[in-house]
Amino acid sequence: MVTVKFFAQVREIAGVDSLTISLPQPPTIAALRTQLMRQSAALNDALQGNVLMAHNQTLCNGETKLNEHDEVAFFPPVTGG
Amino acid sequence: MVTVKFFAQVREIAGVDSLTISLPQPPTIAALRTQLMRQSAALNDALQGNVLMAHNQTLCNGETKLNEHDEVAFFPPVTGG
Amino acid sequence: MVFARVQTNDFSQQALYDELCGGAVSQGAGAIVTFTGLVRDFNAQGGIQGIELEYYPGMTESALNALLTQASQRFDIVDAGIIHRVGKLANHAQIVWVGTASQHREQAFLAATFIMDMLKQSVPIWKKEWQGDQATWVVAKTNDDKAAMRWLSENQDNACD
Amino acid sequence: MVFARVQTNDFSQQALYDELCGGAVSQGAGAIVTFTGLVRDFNAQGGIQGIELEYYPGMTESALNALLTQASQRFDIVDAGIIHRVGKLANHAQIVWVGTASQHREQAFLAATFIMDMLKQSVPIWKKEWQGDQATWVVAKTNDDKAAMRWLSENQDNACD
Repeated sequence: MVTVKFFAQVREIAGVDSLTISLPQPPTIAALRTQLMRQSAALNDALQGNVLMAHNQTLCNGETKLNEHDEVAFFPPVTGG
Repeated sequence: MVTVKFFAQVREIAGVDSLTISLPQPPTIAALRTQLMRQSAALNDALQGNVLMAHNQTLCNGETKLNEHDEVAFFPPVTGG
Repeated sequence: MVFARVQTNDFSQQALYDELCGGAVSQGAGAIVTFTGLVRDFNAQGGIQGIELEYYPGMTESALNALLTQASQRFDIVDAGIIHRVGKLANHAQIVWVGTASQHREQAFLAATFIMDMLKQSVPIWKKEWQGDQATWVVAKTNDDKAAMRWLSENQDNACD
Repeated sequence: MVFARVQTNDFSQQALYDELCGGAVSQGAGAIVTFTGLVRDFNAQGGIQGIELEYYPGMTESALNALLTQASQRFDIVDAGIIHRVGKLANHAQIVWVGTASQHREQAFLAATFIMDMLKQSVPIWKKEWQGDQATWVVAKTNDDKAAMRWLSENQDNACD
């Protein structure tokens, strides 16, 4: 299982703060994202377009490999400061 | 008459904070400086080399014309901040 | 030495300045630069009534600390700190504070500019603006990307050469 | 709006910050940058025991005000201030404070950098350093001339392009 977190617009559109899901095949973030987008219209909308990804709290790209118990996050470009 | 002020090293070497002197001929700061340097060994030493000049409290160069009651100052490159 | 905090409560300029200088003066610091970001009372659409900031507990703090480490490696600074507020903030409230201490003023200015540019592009914090009872997420600015890219495309420590 | 003062007594970071922000927030300021210069406890020759600053009453204040006017014309700032201390100052004491307020952080950073660079080259203030019972006048730095020249040789508002 991996934990998936959503933030800001992505969280609001997904309608959920976080969820757990079994490790995708292949075990990459790109595969996880595709799997989530197929799961519901809300997740499909939430994960479309310019969405950033973090793996165990570090920014990453779609190639990043996942392991059991990892934490993944999806969020829009940041706007702090 | 013009008022002449000295600051920092220039003041210490001149051995005087300020003095008054009659308008030089020609009435320029360069002529005033030459006249002062002839007046004493101390003033000669004080006004040698890289000395900045101000006319009525604005930085100026040797060409600057003087009038009666003007204020002139001589001082080294600044080191504040 | 360096410090980074995410908090809901307000911060004191004097307290943060004192915290930054505490260790920095004994390390030869002669130049302190601070940046403070405030909530503006308008956006391109008109007046707003405050903002709300969301963050990613854990990752946000790590990203701020990583940014301070980067700044310390890249610039000749002896100390630096970042405070970022989250939650609801009224118009004119303080949002973020960045402070840098160096022996040389140029390095203190560059490090503070770098930290703010990179923070706006890489630290997971998101802002929404309130207009009446509607809150709208702020869209990331192309300008902010450009400001960050400037540092990434350089091999030099100095943004101006 | 802008303020410039020469004084012997110390200054408070909080009081100056509040003075700068007082009018600035209603003019849309979202970015405040401050610079503080401190007395360092050493020079190239070794440890020092404080400094002493001389100024030109009248001209120094005019030069500081002229510098703020220049900065306001050159950069997109809504307010700015300078405080410079004179007289005897102990090691680690505050010497100078510069603050700028702008709608945009880049302009606030550039204006503060500009004011410090130009102050070091054009404002009549002179520093001597105490070592034991000997005081030595500080010699103007070539680096400070270069920093100021950078601004004079530019047609652009931005030092980095």
